[in-house]
Amino acid sequence: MSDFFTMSILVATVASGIRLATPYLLAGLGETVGQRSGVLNLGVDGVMQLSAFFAYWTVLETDNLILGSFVGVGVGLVMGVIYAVITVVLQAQQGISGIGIFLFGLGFSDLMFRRQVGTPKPANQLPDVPIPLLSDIPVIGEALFEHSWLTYLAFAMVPLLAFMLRKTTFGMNIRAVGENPQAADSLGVSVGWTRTYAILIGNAMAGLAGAALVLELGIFQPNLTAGLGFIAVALVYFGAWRPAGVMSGALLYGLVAAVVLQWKAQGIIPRSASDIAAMAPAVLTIIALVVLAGRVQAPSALTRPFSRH
Amino acid sequence: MKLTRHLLRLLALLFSFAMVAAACGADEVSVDVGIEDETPSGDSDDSEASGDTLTMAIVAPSASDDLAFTQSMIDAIDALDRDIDLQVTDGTFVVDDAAAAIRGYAEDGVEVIIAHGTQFGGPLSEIAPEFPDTTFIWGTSSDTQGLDNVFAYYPAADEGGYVNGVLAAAVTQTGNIGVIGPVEAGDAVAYINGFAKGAEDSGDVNVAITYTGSFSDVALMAEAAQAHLSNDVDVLTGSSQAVVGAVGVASENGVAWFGTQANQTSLDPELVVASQVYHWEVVLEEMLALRDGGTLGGEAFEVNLENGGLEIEFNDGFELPDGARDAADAAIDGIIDGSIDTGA
Amino acid sequence: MKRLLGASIPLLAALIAFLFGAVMLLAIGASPWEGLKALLDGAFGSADRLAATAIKATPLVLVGAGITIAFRTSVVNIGGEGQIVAGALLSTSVALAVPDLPAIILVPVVLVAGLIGGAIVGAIPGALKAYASVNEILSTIMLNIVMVQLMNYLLRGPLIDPLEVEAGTRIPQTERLSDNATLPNIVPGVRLHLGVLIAVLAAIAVYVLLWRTPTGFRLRAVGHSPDAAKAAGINVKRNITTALALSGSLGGLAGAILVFGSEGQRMVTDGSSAGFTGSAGFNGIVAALFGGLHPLWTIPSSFLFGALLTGATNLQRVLQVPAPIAIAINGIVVIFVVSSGRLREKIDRMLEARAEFDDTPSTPETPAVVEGAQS
Amino acid sequence: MSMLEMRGITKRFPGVIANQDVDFDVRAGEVHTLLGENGAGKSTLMKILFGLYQPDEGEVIWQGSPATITSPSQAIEAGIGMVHQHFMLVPTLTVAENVALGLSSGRAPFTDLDAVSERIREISDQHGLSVDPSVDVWRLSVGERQRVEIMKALYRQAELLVLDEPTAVLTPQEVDDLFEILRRMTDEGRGLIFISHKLHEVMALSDRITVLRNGRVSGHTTPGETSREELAAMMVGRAVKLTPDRPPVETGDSRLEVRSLSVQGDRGTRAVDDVSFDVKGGEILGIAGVSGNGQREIAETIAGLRTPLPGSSVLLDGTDVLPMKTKQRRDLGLAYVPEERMKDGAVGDFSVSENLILVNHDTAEFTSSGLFNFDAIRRHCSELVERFAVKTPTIDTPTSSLSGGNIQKVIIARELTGNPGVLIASQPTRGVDIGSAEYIHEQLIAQRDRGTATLLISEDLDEVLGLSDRIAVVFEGRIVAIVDADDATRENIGLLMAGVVEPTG
Repeated sequence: MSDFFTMSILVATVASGIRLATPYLLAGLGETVGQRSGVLNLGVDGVMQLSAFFAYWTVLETDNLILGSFVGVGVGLVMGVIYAVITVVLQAQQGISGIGIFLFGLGFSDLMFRRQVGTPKPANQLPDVPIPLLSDIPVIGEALFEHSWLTYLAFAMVPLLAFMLRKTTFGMNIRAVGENPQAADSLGVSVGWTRTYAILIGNAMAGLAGAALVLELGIFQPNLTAGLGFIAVALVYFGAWRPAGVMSGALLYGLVAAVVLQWKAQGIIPRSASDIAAMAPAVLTIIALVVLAGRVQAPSALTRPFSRH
Repeated sequence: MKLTRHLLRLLALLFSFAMVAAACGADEVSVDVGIEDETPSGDSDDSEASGDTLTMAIVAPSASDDLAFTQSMIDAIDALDRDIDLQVTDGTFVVDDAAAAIRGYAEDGVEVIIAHGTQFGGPLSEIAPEFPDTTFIWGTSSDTQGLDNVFAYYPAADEGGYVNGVLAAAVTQTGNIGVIGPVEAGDAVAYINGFAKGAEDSGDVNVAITYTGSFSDVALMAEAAQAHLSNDVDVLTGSSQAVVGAVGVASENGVAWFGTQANQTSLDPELVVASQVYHWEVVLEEMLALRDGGTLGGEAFEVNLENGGLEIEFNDGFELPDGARDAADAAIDGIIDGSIDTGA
Repeated sequence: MKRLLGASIPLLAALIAFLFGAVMLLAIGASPWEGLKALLDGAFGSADRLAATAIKATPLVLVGAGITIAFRTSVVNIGGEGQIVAGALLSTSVALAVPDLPAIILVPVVLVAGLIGGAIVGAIPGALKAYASVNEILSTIMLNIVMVQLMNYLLRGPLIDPLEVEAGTRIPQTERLSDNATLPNIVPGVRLHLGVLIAVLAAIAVYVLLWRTPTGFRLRAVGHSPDAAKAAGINVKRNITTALALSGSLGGLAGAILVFGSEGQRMVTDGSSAGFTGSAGFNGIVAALFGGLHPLWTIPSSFLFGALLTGATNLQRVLQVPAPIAIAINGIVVIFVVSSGRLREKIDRMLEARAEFDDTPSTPETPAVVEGAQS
Repeated sequence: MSMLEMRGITKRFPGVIANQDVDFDVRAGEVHTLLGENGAGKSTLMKILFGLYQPDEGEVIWQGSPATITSPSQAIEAGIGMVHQHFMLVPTLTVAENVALGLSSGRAPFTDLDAVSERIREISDQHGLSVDPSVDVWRLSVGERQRVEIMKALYRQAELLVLDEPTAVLTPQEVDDLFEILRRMTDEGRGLIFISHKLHEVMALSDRITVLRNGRVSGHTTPGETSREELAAMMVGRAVKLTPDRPPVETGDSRLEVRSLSVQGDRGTRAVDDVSFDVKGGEILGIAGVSGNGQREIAETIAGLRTPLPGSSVLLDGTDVLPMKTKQRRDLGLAYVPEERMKDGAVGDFSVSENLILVNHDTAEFTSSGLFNFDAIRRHCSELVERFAVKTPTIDTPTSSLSGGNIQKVIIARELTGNPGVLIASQPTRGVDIGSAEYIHEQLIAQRDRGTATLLISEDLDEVLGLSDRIAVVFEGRIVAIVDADDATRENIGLLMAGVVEPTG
């Protein structure tokens, strides 16, 4: 079989890894913002499934991909409002309410799919948009700059969110309420509203991640995410609550999966070992963590509801 | 005051968002809120088996509209020329859940119950003797576990696979064919092995097979297809409901696709070459006829090309190269008369 | 009176959640009343159905009780799915290796094998957390993925039923397991097997362990304050590992019970963990939290969720309502009940204030206690 | 003319009256001390001032007119600032960011941190605060963090500043610096409310003193007309002995021998450098020193919570304990009262009885066939609670709901159970009410009389002088001198603590 180290194969593998990484990245970045404000959301996977379904349905009905993306974000925002009410207003335990959201999303998207669509029908897919000039760069141009605009957006969000967290007043407030909400509150920073906005950003991005997944594939099926949202949450820990770290995690996860698939296609990995090979991204993530661990601290107030008394 | 300010900001955000969304959507948005009409099961006062209406139920591991394994059976029941009241419990892979459903139908007095999953054999061996007047139909399996009110059925999926393989070899320009599967197991294996043999028997082609390791991860399935494409593959096939992701890749890249289990032409009317379709109704009809005659079970049936339970359904929208159709027909004949070994 | 009201709030929340479910049923054109009837009938309608509910609750009780051990030690265990699979795989392998042992020996042997399998997979993230500071949320999620793939590999390779290979059907399932390993029924004529009893006993054992033994004392001390525990001479790292190992072992036991109490009489995979566990690894967490992380309350709480799950199967069977509606309702129940906690607190406080108002005001001698509590 | 007047404040909580008819006022340019034991009602009064609680009766008058303050931000806007005992700082933000939090910015959505930094430097210079605005707060020492807290208030132009036990975590040097800063602030006409129960500091700093007891005002006074003993009596409600009696005892053999101990600190520097000392049975060796000079590391290394550098040795009754884990050392007769009560000393969520058996829960006394014998535990704990006069509703009460003094009594009771051979007591009475401190001192002396070798580590020089038979002074990780109690004075020990080494007689 053909050699893995030919240019065209490497380019295809990298491109594939980037595509696989995109939904992890979007969801992981959103979760990062939420967690920096002290709110853990284990419901990411459920939000993704809901928004994936509604984005798919929209595209199926209207053929409008932009509208589909917006619907995905909108569903995310609606779920964000709900989650903010649960965790900020009612101050419920975050871990379990997230699992509640997950279950609801899993069940409701499945239900809606069966009632409204039924048999999987192909919908429009996001076209690749080569970036002028950049995509003409030999080799890396094709691997890095011939993707859908949602993929570019996901990667553009990395510096954007890093900048937001690092440099803006809002970002400063997020970091403050995630570390020491009492301190922020004592200076008149509204812990509740700051967290609410962070949750909304997080859920909107989870919604976009769901839309990205479904629009890239052009198809929906129940449990489309297959646990992707949980891995995205895990990647936030992996990325040490930094956008760039989450990006490395998502890329590691996506690229390893892409390499494994490529090796399977070329017969480098024998069929008998295909399940074992499928463990690779998970195992590598754990190994990377053992190497990196212990150097970073979670936001101190993570998972802690805030109340003054 | 502070609250109102935040609420206003929030509303503004949501509103502007809605505006943008509306602008993008223009007036194309026709959201269908209505419920699709599905024949409600309990409409007619049917609980008393009125006249010749046959009550049937199916318990299946995946969704009934999966364009694959489960749907093939539902379609088959619809195709039966009988007045049937069908109840469906789908998406229950977990054996004990399925067992509860099977037992429930039996208790309700449903006359014929289809346990559409190999793994349901265990509970069936306990339940069937408890309801000796009920017919249980179980598959895919080649034996009835010695129960005389159980019929069994299984497909010779390798046969259709072989024919698809022959066609694929004719369609490919590059000589590279890619196959995608979730986990190397079940009907998929028979189909894929038959496919590979059929392709390789018909010419100098490479068949590369990838199992992703996950039934549900559609994105991974799509990328597996991409990986094949990067290796110059120009014909794809795959098994299981998760192929829907891979079909998307095929259509995006203009690559031919072969389907199995159900007619997948609807997924891409231009690039699906042919589908191996299960026509369970062929054997179901035989079973029901036996039941009418008082035999409640005890026999196993195979669907194959010969008895018409397997059929290669061609997509007229795809223009086959010269001779391909003939080669396929020859293969079908060869399989039926036993001159071709499909490798099963 | 006050307690009654306090306790009734989660129930009220669950009720409201069910109202949501009713609305959903209406929206898809089914009668909520019929739906409720089907649900209740499916869960409690006959001795066999009651037994099915109990059997459905069994892995939830075990996983839930295990979760309480972990959470009481301040360790999160989201690895229930993987631990169930591990227990199932090891116990299955053992049963395949020595199928001819008499039942009286083989049954305990496979159950212990399940415990060990789960314990190993639990101990790994435990040790990684204790000795390498690897976040256990991450490692348990990743191990779930790893265990599913291991299951797929074993069931379609080394452990596959030779008949499947021979027939070429290659369904990824083991051969039929020895009858000697099957969990015996405990009530004649009803499909209620030993596993249910074992789960209840295990939950009680967890209660005893946590609150009646030095081992549990150490685990809880580590959970509340690792620093204080360490200063008092308690080995924090070892206890964190122990907690996750114990937690995992109960998941593993659930896995063994799922295999040997199943009507399938063999282990089979659809390539996902949920296909084998029915998501018990997640639902067990929900049941445990619903039960206030108390192992004994986990029992009724699991039974409730078990009833919802079996009832939903019936709902689908009778009304042709797609089963996912049960998952959605499940989620809503969780959300409402968790959210009601704060409300309950507020009402409690209101009632307390009222009670204080009614009593003759008095200044206790040690206001110190109160000021500490208020701040 | 008072800038702040609180008149007839009453605040009730279910089952308790936290403030009853409290009058309190602050004038511009003065330090008004609010003195009282934990739970006397000081923090309730301050929470009312900051709008966290509303009084049931009484009124708050700010700058001459009645004020309804409903939130801390309102108080801040009015010109009232607070320096909390537990710093309200975000460690991961820079000083400038911490100061700028919650302020509106002219350059939204950004905060003009350059302008903020500039202003911080101005205020720094003006008040002698020396705060670097660009440093992350987690890098700062405790004293520096406190200056940031003060900076936050000054930046917001606070006229009245509340300082809640500001010296609890400061070194003597830092306390001196702080007082100087505070003096400057009063000179400018600001008012200060000083909350503390360190009596010599109160005497040194205050212009006026108001003492609270059980929610009521038990007296208004000034340093000129009172004494430490009198203040203590006002706080506690009875006469208090501030220095314990220390009868002479016969010392025995060395029970704790520390030789050439060197320990790496958390920041990678050498926190303890070649330290050697002995403690004999029946003796209290006090370690005096400014916080952060290696005391914590010495205690933790002996207790088995830290690994020393090679070449060190620690002998317990002649046995080398360095290879042993904490548990084995404790089994050999080591007891340890950690410096941070709520972090290392007790499990807050555990009941009093659970904390009392934290160390010896697995002994045969409390277990039978693997299960706890709750009768035995109950008997044991009730007895300890009684013997150590722990004020708790029941032995099943969560420990965290007890007052600091009572929590410390629980820890002391636990550690003294079983008559330890060696006791390490770190800051045994820091932040503890006077009555409890008095009691704990008596218990430490009594234990010494029973033959225990006690290593007392304290930053409270009065405590070290009052309890110790010998005093070792540490400076920058070394022992600069070991002085007999009879030769020790506040002055010579203070000089040694500052690193001024002069041979003493």
